[in-house]
Amino acid sequence: MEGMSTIVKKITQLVAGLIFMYGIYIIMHGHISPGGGFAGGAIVAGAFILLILAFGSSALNLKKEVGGSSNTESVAILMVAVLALMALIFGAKVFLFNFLPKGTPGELLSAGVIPLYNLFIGIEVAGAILTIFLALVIFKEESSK
Amino acid sequence: MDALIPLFVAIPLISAFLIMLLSKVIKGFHRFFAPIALLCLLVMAIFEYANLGQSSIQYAVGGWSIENGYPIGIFMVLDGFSVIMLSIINLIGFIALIYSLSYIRKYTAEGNYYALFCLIIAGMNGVVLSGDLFNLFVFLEVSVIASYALVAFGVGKTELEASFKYQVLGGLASMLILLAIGLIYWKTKTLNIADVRSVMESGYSKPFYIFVQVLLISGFGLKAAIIPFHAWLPDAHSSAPSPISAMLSGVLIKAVGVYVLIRLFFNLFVFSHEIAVVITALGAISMLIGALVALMQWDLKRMLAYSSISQIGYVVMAFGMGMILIVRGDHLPVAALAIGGGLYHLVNHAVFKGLLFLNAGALEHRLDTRDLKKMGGLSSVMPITSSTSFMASMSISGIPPFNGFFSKLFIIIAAINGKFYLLAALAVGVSIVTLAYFLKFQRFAFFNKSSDPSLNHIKEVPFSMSFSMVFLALLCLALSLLAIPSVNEALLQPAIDVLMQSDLYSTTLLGL
Amino acid sequence: MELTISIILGFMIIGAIYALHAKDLLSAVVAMGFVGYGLVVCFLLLKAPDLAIVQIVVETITLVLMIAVVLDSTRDEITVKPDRRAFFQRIAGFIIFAGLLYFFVLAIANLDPLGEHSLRMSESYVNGAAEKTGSVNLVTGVLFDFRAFDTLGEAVILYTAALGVLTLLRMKGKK
Amino acid sequence: MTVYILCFVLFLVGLYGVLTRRNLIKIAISLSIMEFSIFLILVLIGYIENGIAPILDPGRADQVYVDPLPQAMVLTAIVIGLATTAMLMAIAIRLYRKYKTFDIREIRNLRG
Repeated sequence: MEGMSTIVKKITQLVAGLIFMYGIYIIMHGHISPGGGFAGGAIVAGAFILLILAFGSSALNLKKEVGGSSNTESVAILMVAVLALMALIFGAKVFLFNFLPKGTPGELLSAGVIPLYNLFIGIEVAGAILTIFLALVIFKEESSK
Repeated sequence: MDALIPLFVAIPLISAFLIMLLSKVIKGFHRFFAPIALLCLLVMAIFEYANLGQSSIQYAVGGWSIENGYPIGIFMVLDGFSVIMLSIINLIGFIALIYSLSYIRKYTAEGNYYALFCLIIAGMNGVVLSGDLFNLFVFLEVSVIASYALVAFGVGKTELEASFKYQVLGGLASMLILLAIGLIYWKTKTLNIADVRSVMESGYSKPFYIFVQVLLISGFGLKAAIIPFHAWLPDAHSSAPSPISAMLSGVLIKAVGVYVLIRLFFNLFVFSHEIAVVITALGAISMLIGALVALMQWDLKRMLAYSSISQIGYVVMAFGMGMILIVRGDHLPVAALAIGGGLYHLVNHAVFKGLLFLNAGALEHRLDTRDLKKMGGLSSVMPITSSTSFMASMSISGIPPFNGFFSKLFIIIAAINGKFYLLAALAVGVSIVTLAYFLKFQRFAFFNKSSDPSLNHIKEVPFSMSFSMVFLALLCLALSLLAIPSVNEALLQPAIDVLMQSDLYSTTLLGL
Repeated sequence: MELTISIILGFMIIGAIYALHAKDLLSAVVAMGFVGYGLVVCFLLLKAPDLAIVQIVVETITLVLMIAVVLDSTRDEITVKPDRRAFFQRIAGFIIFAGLLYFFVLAIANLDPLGEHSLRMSESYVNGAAEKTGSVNLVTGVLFDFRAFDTLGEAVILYTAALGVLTLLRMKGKK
Repeated sequence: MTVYILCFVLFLVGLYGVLTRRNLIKIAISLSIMEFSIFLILVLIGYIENGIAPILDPGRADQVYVDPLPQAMVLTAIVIGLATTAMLMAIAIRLYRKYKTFDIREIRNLRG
């Protein structure tokens, strides 16, 4: 899949970083402002998709990319499952219990386990959407060959 | 034991993620990790079944149980009925996984197969254990989306088209279910099944009730492939790899379709006569039409798929009769017999339909064809496959020493005592038609003199496939012990009590 | 409030009907995008900012996926001349849908109208939520603490979908 | 009441599309349209008159908040919709590569 015109490439260089940072902001502020793991992860995936669309997929070795994003996705959701099972050991020994201290609401480090869940689910959603997009791009390239 | 219940969902999930991570790194990691995970799930299920007895366990996930009188968290409920489903899911899942150790070698991307297999098991365990409506919908989606991918695992033309039709109708059913859940939340302001029932009991408007129940019947009827909604099943089950169609036909349409239909209509809604008659009629129609269409099929797996529709019709009809008798209020022991018969046939059908699909897979593995006309005289060449499929065919068509006979007997006796003479005659007739098309299968596949000589130097299937087939065949015999009243009392009675006194489900939770 | 949402819904219905009858597939996909973004505006009006963010991003990604599929395909559709039989089918379909709509109106006749929603289960999600979960955003509190099991299932669904797409789009199925 | 009726009309448009369209992409589009209408019904159920968005505002003490539970349900359902659409698109592009058409009846005849 070849890239787009230089104007689109130039704007993407400027904008992709900002979109990525905005996605991280949405993930990490999930328990204070609207947003959270799902929204932020999708925005981060949007930043990557924008880069691939603008600069074309010939630049990167797609097979390695899709393997990488599928592995990050598996690691992230494995961490979510580990956090859920850690709740069986700490706190009230119940599955998915919020065992970290809750802190003062409104602070960045405040809602116990929730920011960690937000972070890992954000990475997982970003990895999943990226895997889906890369799988589609790989299939289109290989079947047209 | 309380701490085990969330593990039923956590263990298959973690094994799926580990398989995906490590199957490329460690050669053959998935071939030894997945059976271990499913074996310990099976042991946990048997352990739960052994010491549950009459009680029922409510597990408050996340530590949020009852607050000012209303259950606010998500509850995982393990009672007599769901423990039976749990054992079937993990048993047939473990056997199908052992079978696919050697069957799946001829497909690529084995790691994905085992990960998706664990995800189906996790989804079904989540559905069977959940006591919350929306949580049930989420885990239903997990198992169904994993089964979409597995139906089209060997990405051939027919598999893709079958999977597309399955996905569209599955998505349609999920939308109907989500709409019904939204309306129930709108009326009762709560999602907990027991809490919804206590709100529903305090009065409801008739049209709302009928509308939501029709939505749920069509939504879960699509998942359980009851007649008017069965269009996807023959294509999906015949083009899927055989261990997957054994899982789909044996367990998925039961755990995700019939179980939820029964749980909602017995424990969530207050009984009403019209809906009970509608369910019985749907069961009877799908029993009849499924058997008649199966008679005309020449593709082995399509014939087995249509026979699944017909046997599911038996189960739904039995539960429908139970509901009618409970609504009428007279001779409740006959209603208990009908529900017991339905449950017993549900368990039996999971075992012998799973075995039949494994046999079809063994034939396909060696002959690369599913057409009965091209087979013949295989009994001498493939002894294990032919003997196990003979036992399975005899038990599905209800020949005495096998388990099918006793469960159909219960249903027919309940029909006669409950004065449903038409249904009793229909059940007997369909049983005869079932015997007919299974004899056709036996004759053409195993005992006919085959035309082309290449058939007689075919080897028997490898050990892992024959082991699972022999295990299920022995189980067909062992399950006929369930007909003995004392054994029946211990194993099936808790489930029958849960369904008979349907308010018992909500009082135990709210009275917590 | 109800009027504005009804107007937006009217446009969405028109967009949906156009999406189904569009000659060109690409314009059908764009019409679906229009309906999706109309939904974003409704969410903002109904005081659901979380959903507006998620819907706008998910809708954009769905459009990217659909256009990636549709772009290099034959975008003209095999149009069938509507003969008499199709005309009767359309009338029958219309009658059935009118009946469904009538039963729907009957079913929701005496439920709470828009705006007068009384809380029961979610009462304890709102009162004292800051102490229980520590999260100021109530929706995240419900999603990640009160009903965290749903969100675990949700992440697994997206993981299954990614795994399914990887499985479906591999080049060779059988060895 | 009119809003709910319009939502159900949108649902019926989607249902009509799923049952009658022959094009794979249009079936996927009508399935998404059905999902949109159900999301809207769920959020409309949870709306409370002059309630504010469910973000706790310590400044204003007695504040009516909109019901967060339907919003959590819809957030989950939106991502389920994305998952199902991605799977449908994967199969649609694969069928297109094999049969050079998106028409489901054409595919059935070619399958033979």
